[in-house]
Amino acid sequence: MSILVNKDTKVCVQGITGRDGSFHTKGMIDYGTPVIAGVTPGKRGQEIHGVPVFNTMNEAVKTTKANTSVIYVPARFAPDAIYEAIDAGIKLIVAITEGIPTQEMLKIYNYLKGKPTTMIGPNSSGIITPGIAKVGIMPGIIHKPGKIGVVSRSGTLTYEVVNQLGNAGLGQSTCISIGGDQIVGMTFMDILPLFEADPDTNAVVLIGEIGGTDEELAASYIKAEMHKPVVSFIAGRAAPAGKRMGHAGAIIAGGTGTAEAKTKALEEAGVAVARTPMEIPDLLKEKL
Amino acid sequence: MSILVNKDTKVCVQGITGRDGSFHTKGMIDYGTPVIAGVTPGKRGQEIHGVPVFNTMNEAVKTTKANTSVIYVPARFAPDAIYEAIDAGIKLIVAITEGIPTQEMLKIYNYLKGKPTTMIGPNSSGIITPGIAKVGIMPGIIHKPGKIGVVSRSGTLTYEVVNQLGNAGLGQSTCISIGGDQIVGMTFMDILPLFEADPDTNAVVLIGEIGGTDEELAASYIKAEMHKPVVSFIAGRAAPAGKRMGHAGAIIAGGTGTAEAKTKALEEAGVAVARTPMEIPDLLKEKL
Amino acid sequence: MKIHEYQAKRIFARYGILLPYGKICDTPEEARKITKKIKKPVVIKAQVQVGGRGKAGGIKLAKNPDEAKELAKYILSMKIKGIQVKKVMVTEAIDIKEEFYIGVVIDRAEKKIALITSEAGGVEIEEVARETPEKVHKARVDPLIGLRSYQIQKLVAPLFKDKELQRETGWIIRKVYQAFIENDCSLAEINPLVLTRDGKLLACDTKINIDDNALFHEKLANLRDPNAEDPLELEARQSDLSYVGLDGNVACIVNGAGLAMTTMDIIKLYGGEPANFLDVGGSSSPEKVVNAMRIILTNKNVRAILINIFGGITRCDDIAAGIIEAMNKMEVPYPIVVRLTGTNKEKAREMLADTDLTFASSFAEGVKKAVEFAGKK
Amino acid sequence: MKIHEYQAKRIFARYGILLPYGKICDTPEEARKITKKIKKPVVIKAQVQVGGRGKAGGIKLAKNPDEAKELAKYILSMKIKGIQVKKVMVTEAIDIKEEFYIGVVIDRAEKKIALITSEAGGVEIEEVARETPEKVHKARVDPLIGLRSYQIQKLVAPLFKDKELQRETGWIIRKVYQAFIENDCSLAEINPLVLTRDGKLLACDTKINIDDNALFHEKLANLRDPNAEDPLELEARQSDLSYVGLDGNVACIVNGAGLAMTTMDIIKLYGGEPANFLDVGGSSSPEKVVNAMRIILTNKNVRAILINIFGGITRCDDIAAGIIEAMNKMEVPYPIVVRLTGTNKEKAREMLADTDLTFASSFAEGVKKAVEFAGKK
Repeated sequence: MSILVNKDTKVCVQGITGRDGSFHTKGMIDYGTPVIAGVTPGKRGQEIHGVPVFNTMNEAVKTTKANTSVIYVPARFAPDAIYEAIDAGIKLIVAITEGIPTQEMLKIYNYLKGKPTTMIGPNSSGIITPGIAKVGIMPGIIHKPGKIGVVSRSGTLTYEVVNQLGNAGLGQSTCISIGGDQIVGMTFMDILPLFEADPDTNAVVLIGEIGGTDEELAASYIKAEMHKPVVSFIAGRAAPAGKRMGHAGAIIAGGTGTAEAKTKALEEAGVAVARTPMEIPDLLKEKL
Repeated sequence: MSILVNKDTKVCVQGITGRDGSFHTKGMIDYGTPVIAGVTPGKRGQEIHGVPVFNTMNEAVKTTKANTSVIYVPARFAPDAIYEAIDAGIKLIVAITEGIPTQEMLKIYNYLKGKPTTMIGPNSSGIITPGIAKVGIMPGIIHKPGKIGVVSRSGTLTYEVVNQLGNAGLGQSTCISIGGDQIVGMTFMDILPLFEADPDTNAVVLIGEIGGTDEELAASYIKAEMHKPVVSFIAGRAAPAGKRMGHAGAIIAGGTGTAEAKTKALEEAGVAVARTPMEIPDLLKEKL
Repeated sequence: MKIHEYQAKRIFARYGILLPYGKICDTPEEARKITKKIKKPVVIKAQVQVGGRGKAGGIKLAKNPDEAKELAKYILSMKIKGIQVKKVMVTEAIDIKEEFYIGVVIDRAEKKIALITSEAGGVEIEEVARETPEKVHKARVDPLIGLRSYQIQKLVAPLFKDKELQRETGWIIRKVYQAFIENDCSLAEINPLVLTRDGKLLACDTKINIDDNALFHEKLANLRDPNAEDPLELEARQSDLSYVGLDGNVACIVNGAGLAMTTMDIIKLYGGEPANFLDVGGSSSPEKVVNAMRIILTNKNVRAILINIFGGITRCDDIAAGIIEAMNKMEVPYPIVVRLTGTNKEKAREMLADTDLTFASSFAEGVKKAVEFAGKK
Repeated sequence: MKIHEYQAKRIFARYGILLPYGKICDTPEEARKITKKIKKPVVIKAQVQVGGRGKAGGIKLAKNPDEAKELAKYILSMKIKGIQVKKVMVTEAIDIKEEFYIGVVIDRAEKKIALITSEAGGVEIEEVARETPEKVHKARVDPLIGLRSYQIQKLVAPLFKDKELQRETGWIIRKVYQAFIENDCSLAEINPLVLTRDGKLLACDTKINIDDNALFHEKLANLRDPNAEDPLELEARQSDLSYVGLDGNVACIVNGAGLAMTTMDIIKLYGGEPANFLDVGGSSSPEKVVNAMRIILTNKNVRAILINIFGGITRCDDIAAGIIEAMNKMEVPYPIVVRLTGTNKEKAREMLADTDLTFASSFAEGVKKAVEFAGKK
């Protein structure tokens, strides 16, 4: 098994005719992901890498029964694409787009409450269940099927960790990049219970970074509810306060959100916090 | 048992210091309803008929654990009162206020989705579980404990029906006035399943009126899902099209929402539709 | 609340929507002058808030200023469905290529705001929906997030192949939606939106209804035209009563809208014809009964009056006091049947003991007696 | 993005919020003239986007025009935290009775918009929150329904007993919230909001930060002051690179923000000091590497360069091409350590075979070598 992405996943690509959309559609198909529809307004009837293109999400979903959408639409138009996916009844939205205004995301987040749609991202590199399907932009080849769940606020840092895991013989059940923005759909708090309940996940790697309090909230969940071992790494110890480090979410404001505070909270919850990504495989092996 | 209002009901009155709020607070207390708090901004510390007054719903709920709110606030300020009740975590809101703009109600309705709060009204005369508690403005004395559920878009017409039931020896489990406005919180479709599941309700009286399609939707539910007998009356056969008949919801627009269409839909669902309110008790007795 | 075409056009104009050039006036001479200025044939439209103006002869084409004057004079002398025409709108005649429909309404069933477009403009949208439903395009807007581009795309794509016309129409839809929200409308409609032969999009006829519950906003309340209303309904509203005049002869005074409708229904069921709908509302003072009685007596068809009260908040003694006061103040030449039950009914009966009213002990009995009285005269 | 105090004040002024009378200027003579016109003592404030202006001597009180000129001259010659003061704001000195705080921020944890008020204005709100949390009042606004009156009531009631001052402050809160929403702010703050001795409420100091992701709106992007930024960060942004200058001597070029932060962390862990944060982004062209190299070389502290790439979308051969181009275009006087893995790493190795770069086969090895090189010089 796995979480969020599995054998029933049927992907629709929003913004499929764009440069990024088209490129990553090929990448997903090459990995074996069932990409069955694409949407770009006004481009109905085209095919991209053999995938039929529709004008609207409604058409795409009705025609193909797609249940997962991946969004490569530019930031200015991405909120509209997200609402369209929600209103078309998509179960899982994976928003790759970077640079969506925070207030737009606040509205989307609150609009999603009580709806049957969940959302990963924006500013996510996607989600992959190795050997089954990849929905996003990560290099598929480094991911190996296995029993470790990976959840991360980062992109390439996740590849680094996944690569280390693979080299150490530790395959992954599902790897999720929740996105580097201040406001994202699913947070650690939403993902951890899914891993806890997934019979094919034995341990979880949580890759956090400076900014916000999501890691602290995750720690409180782990302490109270989680039985599977968790190993963590927090990026940004060396970052100065008040400066944005690439990710919109990675900023230490007013003394909160430091790597130290996050590490402390996680360690108090029994999490092994690695000093470097390279230490993660060994810490995991100790716990398993 | 009963639905929505029961022995655990603890009422907070919003707008308790107003003329209507104060008057009906007394009526509710006299009936035996546990009215434990009232709210009017800036009036903290007062008492109305022995009920302590708070400035905010948050204070009232935290201090008294009220779970039900009844709203007597004037229309211009009522949306605010409703949002305040929702945000304070109230479980059931009963909005008596008449004249809230429809677009405000549309927003409130959509805001309520996915929240743990349900709402009766606005423009409702309230909800009563005879012998237990009354939350609203109906004359308590005509209601008798028993096994008939009553749900209605009207106020005084409901009293007429309840009175007829009582005279015929048919007591009520719970009587609900869902409100006469175009957009109300709970509709027939939301109430009927509660009566269907309530072990102490044996049959349901549904009092509809012209306008909208709520009765038609109710008919489709009754046909597909409901096992308990339903007797109905639809007000407004004699009403001309296009004119508003007192209730904002009671208008026949563009040929839809007629009493004939509603009667037909209900009869096709096996509902006995009375020609007059006086026929209801006999029709019920036939079905029981 | 309905408002006039010219008022709706003023609202749309504020949002930048293009309209045919035109002016409102109330004399034939003004109509002539406006036409002279327009230098083209004009359309003269009666400003009344009822449907079917065209069929009733309230919309005419005039080729020149003199003809405009003559036709305006004719239209200004008309009554349409009982309403005197007091103003006409004179607008340039438009060279129509195609006609479209744009409308915004409250979607009661879905609890959303519905946007509707159609390539079959110029006729009633209900008719289009019945006969060629494939020509009706809908989008439902969640009021919390507002209108989204993908919804506009859905609404305009079936109307035009031309991208520029799609874009322009999308802009108009945004503006109609904005007008609907900002003016608390229950309906905002352009029908037809005309594509002219020279490629312009003009809102040739427009309609706006305002939510009655939003009339506490002064700017909206000011749109009300007292002349456009039935004078009795107007007077009733001013006395805080809910009244609708009908053609029958059994008048009724009832508390609560549902019970009032049911009273009408049962009058009819028992062979009578209701003369009105009248709801005195929840907490009714004696004064309201007096006003209700006065309004009812203005209706010359009335032959009997039924007072049907189920006291809750409404106290029967208040009603009784009102009846007594009314009978002191005015002569009531018709039999009055009184059915009073609920709060303080005994006290009310006592108060009315010395009157020559007819009492009924039940709803059914009250209606039967009133119908009987009305039939006798 | 931070903006200047005077820019924030202009925004608030557009919403009708009262401010002390004042003007912005960039010469001492202008400061004198403004003061003369004000006819009162004035406050002269350096316009720099860093905290602690006051402590650094960038805020002064001047009693008369001549003193204003003198003090303006002094402030305009200052550098505060490395930033040259180019403009000063001259405002009337205010007779303060009480000081309050009003602020709006994004509440990340609750996914709402947080409004904050305090009766302890004039100091940093974080300090108030730490030391007297009972003086900090919060309301969380759902962005879908906006600010509600009951929330305003909650925010103003603890500040004043006087109903009129409550009402006025409530109005100001509404306007600050509106400004926050309409200008895509991440922070909008009045601190202090001053109650003057004659009973007026004035926004004496204001602060607005704009969401970087909203800068595609031209009107917001225009608020950016290139002079207020670190010139390297500015140049990096113009080349679509994400760069933050630091004090160390190990420069790094990395793909991805998380990996770039981690590279800095491990440089430090292995005894080095990072000279910068630099993320070349997702799909990086050779040109980006050239620009990154140029920016890094401007930092005179640098002693070694680490290029750490985990190819995904980023292709290692693109990076290699960029490195070769950079070395052709400019002289790089420091050792370069290259760690390339992922997409097309073999091709990249081949391309770089003839260079004198130092190769590392792992992240750890790359960092160790770079730190070692930097330590040697």
